[in-house]
Amino acid sequence: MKRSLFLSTAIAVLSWGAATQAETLRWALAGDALTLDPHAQNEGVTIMLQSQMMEPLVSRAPTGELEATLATEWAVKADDPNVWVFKLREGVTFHDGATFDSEDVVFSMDRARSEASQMKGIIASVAEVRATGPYEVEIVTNGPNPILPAALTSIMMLDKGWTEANNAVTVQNVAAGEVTFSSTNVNGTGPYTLVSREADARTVMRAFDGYWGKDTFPLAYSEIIFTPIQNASTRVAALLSGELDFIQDVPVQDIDRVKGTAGLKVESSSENRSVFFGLNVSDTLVAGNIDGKNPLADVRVRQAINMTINRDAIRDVVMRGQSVPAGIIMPPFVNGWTEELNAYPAPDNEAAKALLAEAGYPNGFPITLDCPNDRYINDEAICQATVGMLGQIGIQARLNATSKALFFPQVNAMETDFYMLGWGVPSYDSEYIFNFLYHTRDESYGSWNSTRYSNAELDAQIKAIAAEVDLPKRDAMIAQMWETAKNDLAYIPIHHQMLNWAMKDGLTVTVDPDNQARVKYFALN
Amino acid sequence: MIRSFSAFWHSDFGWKFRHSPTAILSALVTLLLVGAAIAAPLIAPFDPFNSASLNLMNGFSAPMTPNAFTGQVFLLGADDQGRDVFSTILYGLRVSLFVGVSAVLFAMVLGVTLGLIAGYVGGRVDGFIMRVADIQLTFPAILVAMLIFGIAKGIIAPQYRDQMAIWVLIIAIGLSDWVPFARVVRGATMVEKNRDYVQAARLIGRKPVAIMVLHILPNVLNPILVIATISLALAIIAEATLSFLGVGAPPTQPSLGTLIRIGQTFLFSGEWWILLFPAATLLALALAVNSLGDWLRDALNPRLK
Amino acid sequence: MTPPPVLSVRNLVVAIPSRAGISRPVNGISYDIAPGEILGVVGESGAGKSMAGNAIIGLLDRPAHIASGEVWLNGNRIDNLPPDDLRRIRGRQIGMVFQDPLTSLNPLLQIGDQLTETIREHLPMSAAQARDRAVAALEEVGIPAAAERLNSYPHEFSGGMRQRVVIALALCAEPSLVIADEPTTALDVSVQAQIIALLRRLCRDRGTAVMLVTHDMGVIAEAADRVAVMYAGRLAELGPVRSVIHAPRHPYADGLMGAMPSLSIGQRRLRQIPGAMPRPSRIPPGCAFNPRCPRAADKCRVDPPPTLADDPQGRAACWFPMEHPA
Amino acid sequence: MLAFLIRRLFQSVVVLLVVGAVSFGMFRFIGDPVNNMLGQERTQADIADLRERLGLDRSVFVQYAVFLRNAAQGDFGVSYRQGRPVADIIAERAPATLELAAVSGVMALVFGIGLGVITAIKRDSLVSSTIMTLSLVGVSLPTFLIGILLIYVLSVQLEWLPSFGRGETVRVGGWTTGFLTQSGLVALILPAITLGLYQMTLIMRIVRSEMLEVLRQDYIRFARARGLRERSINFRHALKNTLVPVITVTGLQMGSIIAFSIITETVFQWPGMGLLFINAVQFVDIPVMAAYLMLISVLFVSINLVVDLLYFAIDPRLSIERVKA
Repeated sequence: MKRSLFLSTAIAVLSWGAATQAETLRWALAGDALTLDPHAQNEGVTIMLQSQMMEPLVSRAPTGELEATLATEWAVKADDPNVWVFKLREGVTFHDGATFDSEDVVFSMDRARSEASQMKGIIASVAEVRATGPYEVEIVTNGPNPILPAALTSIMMLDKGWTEANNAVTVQNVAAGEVTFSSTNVNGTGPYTLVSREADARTVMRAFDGYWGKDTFPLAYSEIIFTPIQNASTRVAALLSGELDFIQDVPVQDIDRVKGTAGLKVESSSENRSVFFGLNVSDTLVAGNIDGKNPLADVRVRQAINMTINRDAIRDVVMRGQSVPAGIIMPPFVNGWTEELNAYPAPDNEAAKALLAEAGYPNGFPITLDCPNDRYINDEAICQATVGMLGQIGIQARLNATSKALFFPQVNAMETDFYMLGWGVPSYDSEYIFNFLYHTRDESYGSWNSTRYSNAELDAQIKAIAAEVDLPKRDAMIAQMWETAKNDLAYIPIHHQMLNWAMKDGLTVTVDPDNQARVKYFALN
Repeated sequence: MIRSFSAFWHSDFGWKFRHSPTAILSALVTLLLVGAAIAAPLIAPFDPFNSASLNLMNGFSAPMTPNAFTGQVFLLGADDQGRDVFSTILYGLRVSLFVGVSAVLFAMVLGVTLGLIAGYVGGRVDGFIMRVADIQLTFPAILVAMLIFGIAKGIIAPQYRDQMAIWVLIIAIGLSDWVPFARVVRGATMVEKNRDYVQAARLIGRKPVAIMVLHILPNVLNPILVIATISLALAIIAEATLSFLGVGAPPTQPSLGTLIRIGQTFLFSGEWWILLFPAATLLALALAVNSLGDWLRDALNPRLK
Repeated sequence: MTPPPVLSVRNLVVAIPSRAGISRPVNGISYDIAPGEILGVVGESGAGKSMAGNAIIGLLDRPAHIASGEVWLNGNRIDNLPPDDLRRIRGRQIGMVFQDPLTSLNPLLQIGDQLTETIREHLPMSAAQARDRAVAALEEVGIPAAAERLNSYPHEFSGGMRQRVVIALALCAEPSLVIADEPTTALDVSVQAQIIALLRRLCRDRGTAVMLVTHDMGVIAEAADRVAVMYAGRLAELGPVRSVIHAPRHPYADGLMGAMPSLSIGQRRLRQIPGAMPRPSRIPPGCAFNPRCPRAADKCRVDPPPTLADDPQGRAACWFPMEHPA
Repeated sequence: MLAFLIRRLFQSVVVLLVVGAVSFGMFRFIGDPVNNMLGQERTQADIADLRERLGLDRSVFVQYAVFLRNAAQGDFGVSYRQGRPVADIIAERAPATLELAAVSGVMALVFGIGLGVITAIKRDSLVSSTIMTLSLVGVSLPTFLIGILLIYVLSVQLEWLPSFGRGETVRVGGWTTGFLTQSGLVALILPAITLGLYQMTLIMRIVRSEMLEVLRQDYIRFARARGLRERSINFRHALKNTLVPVITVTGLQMGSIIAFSIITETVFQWPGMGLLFINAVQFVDIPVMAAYLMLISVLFVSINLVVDLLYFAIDPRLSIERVKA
């Protein structure tokens, strides 16, 4: 051992970090929370970080079931299908010691439904929230809403008194240049309290002594140090070098390296997110028609594309086995998903070429594939591979890979004929997919439908299932709608993403399909 | 051609060249790489730009090892898309050199022109141009290039972006590199402007600019050559850095920088060949061009014998 | 009995190896300079005069080096001293004045700093003492308001004044020998005479020996006691100024005198020496001057010229020295 | 002198305004923040509404005018991404970048000048040619690759140095410093090397060639002829005369250090302004981007001004007239 004094000090520092890690979780992922105001941003990492410190009435356990959190029981009111009744947990205190009761729920729900709230879209069906006792609330919806509890999983509860005292009643309105106390301070009921936070650098949380679920959850860690690390190589390097205990987004190519490193392991699971291509099915191509027509408007062309994409090869090579090839743009957890729907065609270039010829394009046609390069796992590489596969049947695809900041506005403005998109379903119900992706685009529906796909019959069904309380009947409708959607091929499915969480040995974690890590579930052995 | 080569070989400059192992080695490496780039379509076993010929299943083939699925063997392995690394390097060299050389030419034309104007017209025009040069120098090339790239991405329609990306890169890098050329030419022009022949030409009513250009350019040829060589190395590196920031050459038409950006994601996973070979090529190219530039500066500077 | 010489150069050879072989820009010169004496070294550019000066003070640029011969200063041999000992001699025992006062002074340092730095390098003095001495040195060379000018930068002086500063710098540690390498060439004609007079006065007063390197016979005529005429690295003629000017014995010296307008008085017409001095790498066999010499005979093309000592008058290295009626 | 300063200041303001205008022209091409600011469940009506509230539906000129009016009052707006005043965020991030830039700048300067002098004095030695060759390798690899390789070797393989972040920081007034803790200092090493390496090479090469130039000057020969010591000649006489070009280059390189910190900070997750800017670009956080670019411009313009002033301090020959010419 001929290490210099300096280096041994460096090692000393690192191992000092190791000595305290029995209680401290050093955790990193690519992004950071945008704000601590629970109703200001509807964004995954933001909600995840907040959910260490704040809680909703109902949450989704890592296993996927709804779990009683601040509400202990819930049911549709016997005499009114438009009303849900929630019984609240008693004896819950906020971090500052205030008691949690129905007043806080009414306040928080109203705040989440207010003008500047980004959560209002999730609970748009809520008409009124009223307290019917100190530990009971009723939520009135516009028409029956069978899946309301699932929608509440990301609506965090705030303390009315604390929020009012700190002038944070209105949700932070970034557009208006507002800054609120609640965007940098937290007073929740969650298992961890905020110790310090430097956005994009470091957030430190400590276990909350007065947490109601102290005996219910493992709560292995007394402290969490959360550090966003954007660069994937750096993130993996930090884990490999022992500077971190847990990272959430391991690049697929690094999984084997992590697994092969002593003291580290990787837990994988399917993610609640499907990745697919959208096609412009209208009569006109954005880039200008080919021979006066839009080839993509012909379902045979779409079938040819569907047939030529080798999903297994993408899984094996690009995704290194870390994906589930998809025949439908619906993740496997979602209500409505079946094996049959997920069946996908075996790649067949000859049949694809025949279909193209039949449609009048024996020599293919040029098309631009628009892709994000910083949004989904290996998004650019998937698109690149697709360009290659399309080339084999004569479709001359050009790749336009851009950052998500350029990509999404382009897709939203429908300035694309052929684009990649990923879609997660927080409600775990097909309605969510149909609403945003298949309904004809208008002011409030089909807002992510950039394919110009429009089917009046389907539109009517979409509105119908939203209010259908007869679940078997509703499921039948959904199955029928998927049949239509799958045949029309406005979207060409690629795969369902997998989640890979890497952590040190001894940590027992169930990977959450929504990529929402909640430290309270983490167990150490 | 042969005669001018022979003239070069036997000149004083040629003698210095023959007696400098560094110069010979770097010239050889540069020639080899440039030659390989030019002849890429002839020597590359695969055409990585032809998507129809790709087989994704060849992805991550190790060098000189048959692929588990397809049995194909690649000299330097295959990348994540199943492209032959050797071929992508050849084609990547082509893109890198094309971008580098074009950017330097662009910078040179711009710099020489502005330098001539500044030196000849003088006064406010000179002040303005040199002020712009100062600002340009303070603004790091990377920021300038990002700025131009950002604007270009917005202006150019998506379906043309992949074709235009290379040209945008050239302009972005070139635009951040014109100042040294302008400074040298401006200085020479200011000296030359007051020479008798220029004054005489002016007296007899001839436009002296053309004559001056003819007289000035030979004088500044040496420093321009040196600046150009060093700028070339800088431009190649700048292109690589821009690629890392995601504003470089598109992955379907990769430069060495793009290849390195892609390759660096496989540093931990054991597919070292995807990073190592392009990086070594870039290093060799930049090193050769840089030391050639170094040597040229010493050799062409008569005072530094 | 003459006093022992300050400087004694014996068979000094400076060699420069190059790809074409070894050239010898200084090829076996010998001379002495006595205290207070001014020896003018004259010759065309490339004759090796500056190189000889640089060799004596030990400032040859690589790859040039002393190949053989000896240099003695005040009775000590100095050509083979270690670098640091030689450094201690420079400035202290040998001062040097360069040609161009514009470039001889460090533009970024005040002249006072340059002076005190030199003084304190060689003499055990406090900063204040060195300062006083610097003022005295400047006054001596005729800088008005010397005390104030210590804080001036070189660019604040005129050319002539700067050369005075240079001389002050060269003399500030009271060396016994000054090598002045073309000290007036870069100056205005009107200033040249003043500088020469100054140099001469200072050296006479202190008994400093001077090696005055120049291509200007006018300067030699005015300032020097003896003159050495160099041609292609060798001494062509060495003798008292009057004799060499009025009765040169070496045909080259004769030609050189004839080319001097200021000297061509009387009936002698202004002449030019035909041809050019050979480069050190192309020295012809025999006498180096033979291709240009009007008196050259076969012997001159074969045999190297005799030494000065062989000359009956001890002045010229020539097989056929010129005779002048007394 | 005063007139010169005023002129320069005026020019600087013009530069700033131009940079601002260019930046604003660019923002619309970087993307649209609205998509990032709204959740997945947004409707087309939400998008239109937010665009209007942000003023993005107005022309670039109007947006720029509004920004300038507010900026003149010290109000740089609120970050779209973090929802906090941009001024606060930048003040919070600036120490990290400035400390990193300072350390790598000093490192580049000290080693650059030192190695430059050594390679010039011992021009033909083996040491010197080794240093020169290594320095070429340094400029022949892109910064990001050097950073990643350093992490791979020193953090992952040898586990000697941390791969990311600033370590523990200490708050002194409004300034967070990593200088006062061991982990803070250790964390500085790799990013500082990565960031400073290129600048060091550049400074070294310019010092070397300037030294070679200066060492041939008459005043150096004259200094030798006066028997001055080599050290005094090399450092007092020669080095000082190389400083004007060196300072020019160094000044300009300081600008590059700030710009290249974008890359270094991304690689090492260094929580400074470069990382902030990259995040802002990805999110299209216009207020942050605008403020960052303006701040950087102010910094660059000040560096230029300081460089000009340093010329006067170093070179007594310079008069204001000559600089103007």
